[in-house]
Amino acid sequence: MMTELSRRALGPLSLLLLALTFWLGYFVTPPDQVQGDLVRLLYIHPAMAWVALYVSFGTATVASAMYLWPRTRSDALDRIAHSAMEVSVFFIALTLITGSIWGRPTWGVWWAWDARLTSTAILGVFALGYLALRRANDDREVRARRSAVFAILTAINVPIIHFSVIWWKTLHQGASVFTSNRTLKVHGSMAFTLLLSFVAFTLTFFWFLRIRYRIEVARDHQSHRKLVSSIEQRRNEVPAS
Amino acid sequence: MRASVHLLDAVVVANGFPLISGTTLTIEQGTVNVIKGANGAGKTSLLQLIGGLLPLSNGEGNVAGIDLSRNDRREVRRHVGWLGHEGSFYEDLTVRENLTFACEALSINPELIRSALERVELNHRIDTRAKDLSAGQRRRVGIAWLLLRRPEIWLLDEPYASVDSAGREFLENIIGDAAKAGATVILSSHDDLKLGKQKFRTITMAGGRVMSGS
Amino acid sequence: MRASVHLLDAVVVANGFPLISGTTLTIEQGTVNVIKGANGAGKTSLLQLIGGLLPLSNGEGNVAGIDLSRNDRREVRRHVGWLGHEGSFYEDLTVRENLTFACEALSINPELIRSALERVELNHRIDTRAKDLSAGQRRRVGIAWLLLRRPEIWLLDEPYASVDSAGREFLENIIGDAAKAGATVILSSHDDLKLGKQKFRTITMAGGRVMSGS
Amino acid sequence: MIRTAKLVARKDLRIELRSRVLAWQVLPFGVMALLLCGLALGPNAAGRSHAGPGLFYIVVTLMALLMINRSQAIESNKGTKASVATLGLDPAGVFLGKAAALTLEMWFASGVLLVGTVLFLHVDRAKTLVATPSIAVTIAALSLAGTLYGALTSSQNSTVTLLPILALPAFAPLLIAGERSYSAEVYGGGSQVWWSLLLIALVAYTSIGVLLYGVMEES
Amino acid sequence: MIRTAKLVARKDLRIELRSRVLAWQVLPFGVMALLLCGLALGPNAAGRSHAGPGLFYIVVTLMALLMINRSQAIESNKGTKASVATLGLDPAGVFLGKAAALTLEMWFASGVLLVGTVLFLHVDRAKTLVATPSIAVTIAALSLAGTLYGALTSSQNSTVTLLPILALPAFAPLLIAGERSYSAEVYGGGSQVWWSLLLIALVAYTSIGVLLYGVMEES
Ligand code: HEM
Ligand SMILES: Nc1ncnc2c1ncn2[C@@H]1O[C@H](COP(=O)(O)OP(=O)(O)OP(=O)(O)O)[C@@H](O)[C@H]1O
Ligand SMILES: Nc1ncnc2c1ncn2[C@@H]1O[C@H](COP(=O)(O)OP(=O)(O)OP(=O)(O)O)[C@@H](O)[C@H]1O
Ligand SMILES: [Mg+2]
Ligand SMILES: [Mg+2]
Repeated sequence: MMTELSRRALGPLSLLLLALTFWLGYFVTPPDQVQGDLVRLLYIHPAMAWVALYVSFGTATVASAMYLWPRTRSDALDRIAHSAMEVSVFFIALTLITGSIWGRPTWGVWWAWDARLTSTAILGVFALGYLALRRANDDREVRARRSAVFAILTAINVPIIHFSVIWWKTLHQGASVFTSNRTLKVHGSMAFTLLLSFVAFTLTFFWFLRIRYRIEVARDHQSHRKLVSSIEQRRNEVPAS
Repeated sequence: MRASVHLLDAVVVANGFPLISGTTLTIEQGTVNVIKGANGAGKTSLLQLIGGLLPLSNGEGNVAGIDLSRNDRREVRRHVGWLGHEGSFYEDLTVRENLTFACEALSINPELIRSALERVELNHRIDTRAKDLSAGQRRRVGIAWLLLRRPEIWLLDEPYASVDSAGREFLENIIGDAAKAGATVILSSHDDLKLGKQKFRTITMAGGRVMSGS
Repeated sequence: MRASVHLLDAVVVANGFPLISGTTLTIEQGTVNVIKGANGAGKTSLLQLIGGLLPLSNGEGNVAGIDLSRNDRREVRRHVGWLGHEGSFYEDLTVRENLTFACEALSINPELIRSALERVELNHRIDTRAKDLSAGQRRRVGIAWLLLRRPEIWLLDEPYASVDSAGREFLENIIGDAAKAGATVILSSHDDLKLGKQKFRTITMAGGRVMSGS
Repeated sequence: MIRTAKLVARKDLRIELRSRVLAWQVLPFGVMALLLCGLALGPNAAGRSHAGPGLFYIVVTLMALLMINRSQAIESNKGTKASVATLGLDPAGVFLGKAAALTLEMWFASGVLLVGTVLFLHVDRAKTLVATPSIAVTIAALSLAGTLYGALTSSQNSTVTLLPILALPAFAPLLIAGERSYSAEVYGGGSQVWWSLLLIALVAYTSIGVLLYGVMEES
Repeated sequence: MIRTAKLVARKDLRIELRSRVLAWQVLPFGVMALLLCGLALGPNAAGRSHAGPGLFYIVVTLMALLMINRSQAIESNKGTKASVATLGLDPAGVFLGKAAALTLEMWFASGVLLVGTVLFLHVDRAKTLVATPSIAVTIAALSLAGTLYGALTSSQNSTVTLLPILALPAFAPLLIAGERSYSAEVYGGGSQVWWSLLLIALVAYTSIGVLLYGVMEES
């Protein structure tokens, strides 16, 4: 009963919190002295990045690891991992887009070889690679296993990439032209809105995940029905003699 | 007699197509079984399922005492010998090197290679790379390997195709010997076999399932 | 009758190994010829030589009036139809797409594809990708293509291998029809053929050359 | 010849559409390689230097090598080879068809890559747009040359590794010409000589292909 | 496990010796690519800039991709797969064996490539010699990771094109670490962090491979 309720509430609640975030972000919080109205991106971009990288990759990794563990193996976990990765691609794209929109006026360029940007892009390719790998394997089980292994490999790579890119940046001689000052003074209504945006986007992620998961289930049901009928058909193939 | 292979409503699906469409079959240890059926009936698929080379999508399966549905396919493979259409092992290695590799992998004495090749009449091509062999010679390498390996379950996919009449004769002997030694032999064939005095069971397939197994 | 194939002391060498070791052979137009011989005797190589798929290293050869030694192998290939072990055309395309491609290449009406596939009993797999076909079904696609193509010279490398008994029957009919229509058929086989009432000549090979052709 | 070319091109494109190798595998690889090149140059140099066009062409070359491999792999199956051989297709037509399909695929891929170059390597957008004709011609020349070299190396199993060494020396002048004329558009400088070099290469490879493809095809 | 590893490594090396794919095809490609990269940077910049180590690693990556493909192509023949599967080889051993063979081959190749880097890109010879341990470790890590990704992509026909997109993101940090520690030897700077990163990667890939190679191998 409770789970049923929370299931139904997930969509509306996410929408509500998103709307609240936008309202606070656009109308209530003040513009920044330096950045002006651009600062309003603060209420969507970091939260999107958080969802894209940590929440969705985390979900996919945990689901994949549980899939590989024989005791907890189930098709549902494979579907969750797949759905999470797909939603992740969507959010990574949004992060890159909002980041670029932000970067253009603040840095003067759409893209900079900054540590965080580079690692985001690399993780984006990981996510795309995950989807490509799924496409390349027809067999269900092979696909599930391989993509699970790939997700695990990605997971161990996240810290490696993270640190390598940070060290790469900081150890490199010469200051970057593009260094941005990311430490914004955040307080009051801004802090609250920022926090709210994280909650809103996280909920949105799980909402999307659920939608995506159910599409996958429906697809599986459909292919199962098709399979039953094609088994029937196959059984009735009679030797032509 | 112990059941060597036991399938219950087994289904195998690839690309959404049911290669095996729900079949039940019991094969006893030490018997020779010939699978017959039209093209596309599912003979190769059935052999691959038994050999752990294709996963079971539905139903139950048990080969050499190992449960197929519990994903122990690697375990199953240890018990079977496979002779397929496509030749065996590495194309860039010679016949001798290929067999040596396989022998070392299973701790078989490599000195037996010569006599196995003699039995399949391929000693004169021992230093030829696998990719330069003719269709029938490839088959013979596969047979030689089975002789060395002496697996519990022999899975032979159309072993008679591309093999000449001399080859067919010794193949018959080999199959007979294997069965006598307690191995289970399952082979597919389109030819009417005359396996000498060897008794065998004919299993007929159609539409991805076993129709009769008298 | 016109000679369709004429070889004189033909030698074919690959990797320093003489696949064909100097053979002389004349095959007349409109006949059916069955090449027999042990594994490694050179049957496949001989067919490939005749089809312009292997170059002549020494000796003389003439196929459908074209000189093999003058490197007109592409010219020769236009006159032959080939059915080999490995299946035909593109693995990623469906049966229909493959045959359509081939038909368009030779300006054959693609509407004939259906009836050709019907003849080889493969209509139900027309939209299957070639790589998903079973061994016998691959053969059938190749045979369907030969039916569409109606080549002057049919080169069939073990056409009966992996084909079921129904398939063997229509294959016999097809070969008979082709010969009747004036085509030359050359096939290799390890089986004792009963080509119905069709008269055929048996060519025996050993050690890379023709031993007898009665 | 033209009929054969159309037939072959259509077949190659259909196989590509079926397998989506370009969209799902080669293109993401290209974007990744671009990022990697940026990395290798170091975080600051990548943006500031004038390396954009050069890196673009390096990545295009890598993608071209992969696509040429794919284009030849389609044909190199043993059974495929024998049965297609007996179709007696006009080799000139085969060459033109395969080259045309490859060109179309590479145009598409480099279009996407150009977007990446503009975004990541900060090459001027408007000027890049002006440079597209020279890029299109360079890529056509690369595809023509690549089809030729692909056929040269399409023996059995060694294509993947043999192709690069044969093709790269031939690609080098094309790459230089392409890069120079792109750079000329963006950073100034004359591009006339490079244009003529590209056009000569285009004509040369087309005619060599039409004349000699048949000779190579002989297995 | 170790016995299987030895057996597999010996087999892979023997096939390489027989076919000479590395010596005759991949290596010349590498040298060629090094020259091309030099060209793309412009004739003068290549020598002067500090790009030597970076270019070296880009080329190493390309060669590694080719060699990984080759290493998997050996196994992916349909008949080979089925018959080797029935040998029931220990997957951890297979992983270690294939990775060891690949590492040895890549060590050899990068040795030759280093000579090229010193000669063509004017990187200091003595300092390069000091950097060899870090290079050797980087390449071992690349080979281990590559063997894993190679197995992941070793389906039927798409290996050649799927591998790069999967492997390159994982290679990126290794390349950065390798390049940085090489640069640190040559141009100064600390390399301790990079060493630790490389060693962590080495351990991580080895253990994941030993644990999970079997899961992927299931055809
Ligand atoms: C394409 C460009 C960009 C990308 C890919 C990108 C990516 C990211 C990522 C991955 C995070 C981490 C989220 C977390 O750790 O929770 C993040 C956070 C953040 N980004 Fe961006 N970003 C981009 C551009 C920008 C720009 C231009 C600005 C503002 C000048 C900006 C401001 C922030 C802020 C304030 C945060 C949250 C605080 C922090 O963790 O530092 N980003 N971004
Ligand atoms: N490329 C090659 N290099 C070296 N030897 C080869 C090559 N190809 C074939 N051979 C050898 O040539 C001989 C003839 O081969 P061919 O395929 O013609 O035999 P076949 O009569 O068709 O045999 P089968 O009945 O087994 O099909 C064989 O002994 C084979 O080992
Ligand atoms: N990967 C696949 N995807 C879809 N269909 C497939 C696949 N593999 C095989 N099939 C189909 O499954 C059926 C059974 O194939 P199988 O190879 O088992 O037949 P078979 O009895 O061995 O036939 P043959 O006598 O021709 O060898 C065939 O109709 C084939 O087209
Ligand atoms: Mg079969
Ligand atoms: Mg033969």
